[in-house]
Amino acid sequence: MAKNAHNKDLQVAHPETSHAHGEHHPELGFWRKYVFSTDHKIIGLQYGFTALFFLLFGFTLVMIMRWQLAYPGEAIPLIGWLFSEESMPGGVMLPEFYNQLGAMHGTIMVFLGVVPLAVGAFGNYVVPLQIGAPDMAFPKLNMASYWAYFLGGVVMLSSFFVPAGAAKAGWTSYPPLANIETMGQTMWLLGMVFLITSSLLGAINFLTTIIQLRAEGLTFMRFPFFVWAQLITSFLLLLAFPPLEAAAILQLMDRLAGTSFFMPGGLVVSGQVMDISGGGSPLLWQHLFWFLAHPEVYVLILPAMGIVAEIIANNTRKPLWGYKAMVYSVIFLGFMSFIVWAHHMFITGMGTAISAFFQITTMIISIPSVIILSALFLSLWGGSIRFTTPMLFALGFLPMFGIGGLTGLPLGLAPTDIHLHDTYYVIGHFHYVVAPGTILALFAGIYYWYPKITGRSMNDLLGKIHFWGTIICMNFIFMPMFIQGLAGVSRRLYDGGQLYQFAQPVLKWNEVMSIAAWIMGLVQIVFIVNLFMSIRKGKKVSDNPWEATTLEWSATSSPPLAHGNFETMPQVYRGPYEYSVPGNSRDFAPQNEPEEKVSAA
Amino acid sequence: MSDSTHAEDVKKHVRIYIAVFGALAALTVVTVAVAYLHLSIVPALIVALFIASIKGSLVAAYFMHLISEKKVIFALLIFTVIFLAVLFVLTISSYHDQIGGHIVP
Amino acid sequence: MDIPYTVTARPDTGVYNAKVGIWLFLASEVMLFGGLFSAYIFLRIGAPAWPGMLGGQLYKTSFDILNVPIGTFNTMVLIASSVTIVMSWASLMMNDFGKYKRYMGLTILCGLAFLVVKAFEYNAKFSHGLFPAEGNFLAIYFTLTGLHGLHVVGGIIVNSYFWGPGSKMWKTDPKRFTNRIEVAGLYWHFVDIVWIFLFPTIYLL
Amino acid sequence: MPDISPYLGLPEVASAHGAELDYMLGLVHWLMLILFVIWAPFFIYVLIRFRASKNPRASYTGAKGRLAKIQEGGVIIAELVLLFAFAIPAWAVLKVQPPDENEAVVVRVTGEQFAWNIHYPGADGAFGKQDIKLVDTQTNPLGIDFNDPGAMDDLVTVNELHLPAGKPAIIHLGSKDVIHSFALNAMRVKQDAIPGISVPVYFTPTKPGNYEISCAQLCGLGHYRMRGKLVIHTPEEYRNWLQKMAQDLEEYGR
Ligand code: HEA
Ligand code: HEA
Ligand code: CUA
Ligand SMILES: [Cu+2]
Repeated sequence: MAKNAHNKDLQVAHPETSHAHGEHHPELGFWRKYVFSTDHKIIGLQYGFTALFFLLFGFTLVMIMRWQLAYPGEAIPLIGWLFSEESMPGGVMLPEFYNQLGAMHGTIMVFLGVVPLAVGAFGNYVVPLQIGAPDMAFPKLNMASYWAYFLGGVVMLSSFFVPAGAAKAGWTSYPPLANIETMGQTMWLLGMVFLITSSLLGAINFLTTIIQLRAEGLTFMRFPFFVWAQLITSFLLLLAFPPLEAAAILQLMDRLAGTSFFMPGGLVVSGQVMDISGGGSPLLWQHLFWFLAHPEVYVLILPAMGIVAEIIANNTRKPLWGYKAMVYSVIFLGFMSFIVWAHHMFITGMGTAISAFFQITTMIISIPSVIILSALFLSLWGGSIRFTTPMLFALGFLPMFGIGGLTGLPLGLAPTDIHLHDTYYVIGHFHYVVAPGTILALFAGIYYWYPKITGRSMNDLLGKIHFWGTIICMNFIFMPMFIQGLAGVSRRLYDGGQLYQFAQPVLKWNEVMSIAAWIMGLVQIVFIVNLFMSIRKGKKVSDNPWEATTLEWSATSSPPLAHGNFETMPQVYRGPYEYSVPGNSRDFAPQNEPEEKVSAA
Repeated sequence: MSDSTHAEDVKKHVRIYIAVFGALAALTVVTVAVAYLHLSIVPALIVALFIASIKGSLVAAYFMHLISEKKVIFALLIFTVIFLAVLFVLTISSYHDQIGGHIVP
Repeated sequence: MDIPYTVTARPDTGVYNAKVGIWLFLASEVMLFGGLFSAYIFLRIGAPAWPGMLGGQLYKTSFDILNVPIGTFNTMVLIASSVTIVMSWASLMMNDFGKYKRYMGLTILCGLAFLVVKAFEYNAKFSHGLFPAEGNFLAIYFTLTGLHGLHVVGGIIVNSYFWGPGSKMWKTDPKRFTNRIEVAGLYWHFVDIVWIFLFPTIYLL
Repeated sequence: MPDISPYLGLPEVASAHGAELDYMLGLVHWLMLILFVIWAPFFIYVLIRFRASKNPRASYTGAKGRLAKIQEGGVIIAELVLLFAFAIPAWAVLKVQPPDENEAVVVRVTGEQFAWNIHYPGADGAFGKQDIKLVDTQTNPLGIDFNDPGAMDDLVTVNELHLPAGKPAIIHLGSKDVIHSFALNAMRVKQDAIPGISVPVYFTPTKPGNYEISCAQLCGLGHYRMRGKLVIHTPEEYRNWLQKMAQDLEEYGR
């Protein structure tokens, strides 16, 4: 983060100086240092800010949608005039535009918001520090990964401006709809190719870094849980994304070269027989898509669990309960996540054998989640709990993820999924895991590692306002979705279900949910102010303000740029969470302090 | 290959490379020859994939020297193989376990 | 502090960074081509005939539409290039830079030859009006061989760099350069393996 | 376990299998409720009891006892029961073993952007031939060949599905263009309509009345208004309705 000292370089920077080949730490110019940087911390921050921007953008899209859901057909106040006549004539949203907003909200939140923040930003900034590495194993690849992500984002954003607008076929982009929709769909595919490339490069880098650059003495079972989470996450990205890339290539061929990979013959669209060879299958896309997208949802949750585990250990001042069980669970979870994907496809017409297989694996995969969550709950027992801002967010994560996870169970049983599939119950289920779940955990991480990044802490009062405002609003937004879903209201409805008789009793919730969403939008302003203000105005703190044990806290705050991080390669002596060790006077024993020093302290 | 590889070993390897090349060329000829027999699809598939697997394994084992590779690499690859098999088997078996009928116009 | 294990192997894992990296990359490539192959099988088992009706003509076997001798020739070319690239690495291990240059040059030539042959094959199809949109056989054929061809192009670019400007590193850091060639070789072999599977499944079955 | 499904706010159930499905839904929510009731009070209690001001020094060993193991064992057992006693057998019955066509009312439903086309075989029980070349959005959305003898008495309605109560209905579901999802909430029926695949959907309506068909899968800009009526008649009314439709056909032609 821009420490004052760096601002000097900002003025005297000349790109040419970057070509100097100094022996040690060549002085890099502004461009090489902050824009095309190869330092994992700068790249992490680039990822972080870009991802936060996209989160805010994706949230804005949904706030606009929520107006239409609460007050269908009414002109949008204040900002209605901003939009073109093709999307909002007279400020009233058209269904085409609603579908664009929905598809782009899902895509942006998942691929441009949460994953880049959880993996790109936190992973990049924290993992090398936590394992005592000077940088990522392949710094240039790291830079390429960020810029591929950036380009993917640009392509996605610009798709709003192509004729007939952005993608409209949902974040799942199911053909044949996705094949016959307008040009935005092609842009979506191109954007996805960039994003997939970015994630693959990132995954290769993380895995190599964690395997090869661990500090002396840092065995796998001494990893902080966050590192484990990132390790498994990278595996998921590495092996699950390519089939979607394959599918994206095939869909591009369908759209651009007129092939029929996903198109059966004999289609009649608006009265016209389609001129295609046929012979393809729409279900093929679904298999390839969900082969990625189920592991992807664990990509959304594992880093969040990692962050929460770090913060809970630190703020209860005791080791995590059942660390080993958690590690085995997360490995098992990663493995299983590859063989449950078709639980998203029960209603496509699966036979007994295949549906039984996927129901069983889906139930099995819930067990490691139960173990991890129980371990985190039990970790609180016997602690000396400090209710710091990051801790509040981490604690908020636990029941929220619990609710989200539990509501996954009726979806995972095929017969009960009959009633719930593609209703707001599903929307409620996964938002509980990704929004009050993952998003809270990501906020927790920001508050927790901010002092490491800037040397200052964020304002506590504002943080607490942010926490309570967010968690209360989140529940008002997402809890009513279960009610609507159980009543049978379909998702992706432009008017929220106005036309349906059976939906009438639960429609009143739409207004409640929307108002809660807008209030939550206002609450985020507190966060944004806090985030930027604290860079300059935040309280200056020591290198280890939380009195934590993991390696990142032994580096100076704002760890030095240009392949450094640590003065010397750290040596690790013990497990990650040696808090309140009996017999020690201090209640924490950093991983890198030799025994003599710890007991003397 | 690890640091301990010496020029002597390499010379030995070179002979192996030539032998492997011979095997690959011969197997290619065999696949093509078998294909001209126009067996019915199942045996043809088995033969073709069997030979292709042998060829692929030869390349991986000797040219990519997997045969003397370190444990980490295997640990990484084993999952790839499992998930690849999963992708094939489940996707394809779900085609057969579909309620209702595929319409072929 | 420099990044450790770029040149030498990490003692406990026994490998250097780039080797882990390239194998991970190849793992993802396996899944990429695996996804495409599974699409191929999925579509083929659903097809009433294969290759079937293409451009108004019924083809009973792939022999009728693809040129097997040419495909066989190209297979041989790629296999040969796999040998030459591994020889180029072995030459570096034996400290013979001149031989390295020759073998790497041969590898690049083989790659180019493969592409030229492929271009003629494509052209023959196009001139008969056989485009990807005609039917799934052609769609699969062009997509899979096209993507494989792009991998060949990528490999040629990398190999040419190491043959030309990139080979300067031999003077300054021979160990690292040798590693680079090993990694480039691993990629090239993988491209070869993909073709070893593509050729029989598309041309011969 | 007592049935808690009445408290879930489900739409009124009007099909033979619906109650069983609701009961299952109730059971899963029982499981959720029990887990919630274990952990939520635990959570609050722990936060109060172990706050730093009250408990300044943490315990290195932390929680003892077997709560976690018992809970995990319980979840596993509950899931096994749900799977093998309910879900897997129920699926086979609900989706894969359609009743005999001779005992049932057989209808074809074809989704299109954005309507449900309903095709009755008429008195002869045979569906007329279809040909996509004959499709006309206005007059013949299904492309039925009305010169085919089987098609003479076929009835076609749009967005209106009439069925008799008490008799199994088999619906052959398909789609002309994109994926739709045929959802009959009151019947606890949902099935994706996928182009290129014809899927039999079956259920036995029990309560006469007016219900709705909704489309659950995003299918384009009109997805939200792809609504149909589902009318369940008494057997008698159903016969009358069929007769009236046949008469209309004779009087006014197509
Ligand atoms: C981070 C994301 C995430 C996570 C972690 C999960 C976790 C799970 N999901 Fe979810 N899911 C999604 C994201 C996620 N899901 C998304 C995005 C979709 C929709 C995509 C779309 O269609 O657009 C979806 C859809 C979805 C479906 C398809 C529904 C349909 O379309 O019909 C199914 C079906 O099986 C399912 C099941 C599950 C299951 C069984 C889990 C399990 O892993 C959960 C296990 C967890 C637990 C069992 C909790 C344990 C709780 C306790 C121990 C105690 C709790 C205590 C308190 C509450 C105090 N999910
Ligand atoms: C990670 C995934 C994710 C996240 C976090 C969210 C977050 C939210 N989602 Fe989203 N949603 C999806 C993924 C996600 N969603 C997906 C996949 C779909 C399905 C799409 C489809 O149908 O195809 C969907 C659909 C969906 C719908 C249904 C639309 C429909 O079916 O018609 C709704 C309706 O209310 C909704 C609402 C919300 C709301 C109110 C939030 C809120 O929780 C948002 C909270 C956001 C924040 C709190 C942002 C905070 C950011 C900042 C404060 C930034 C600070 C900035 C700087 C410093 C620069 N979402
Ligand atoms: Cu049809 Cu939605
Ligand atoms: Cu899933």
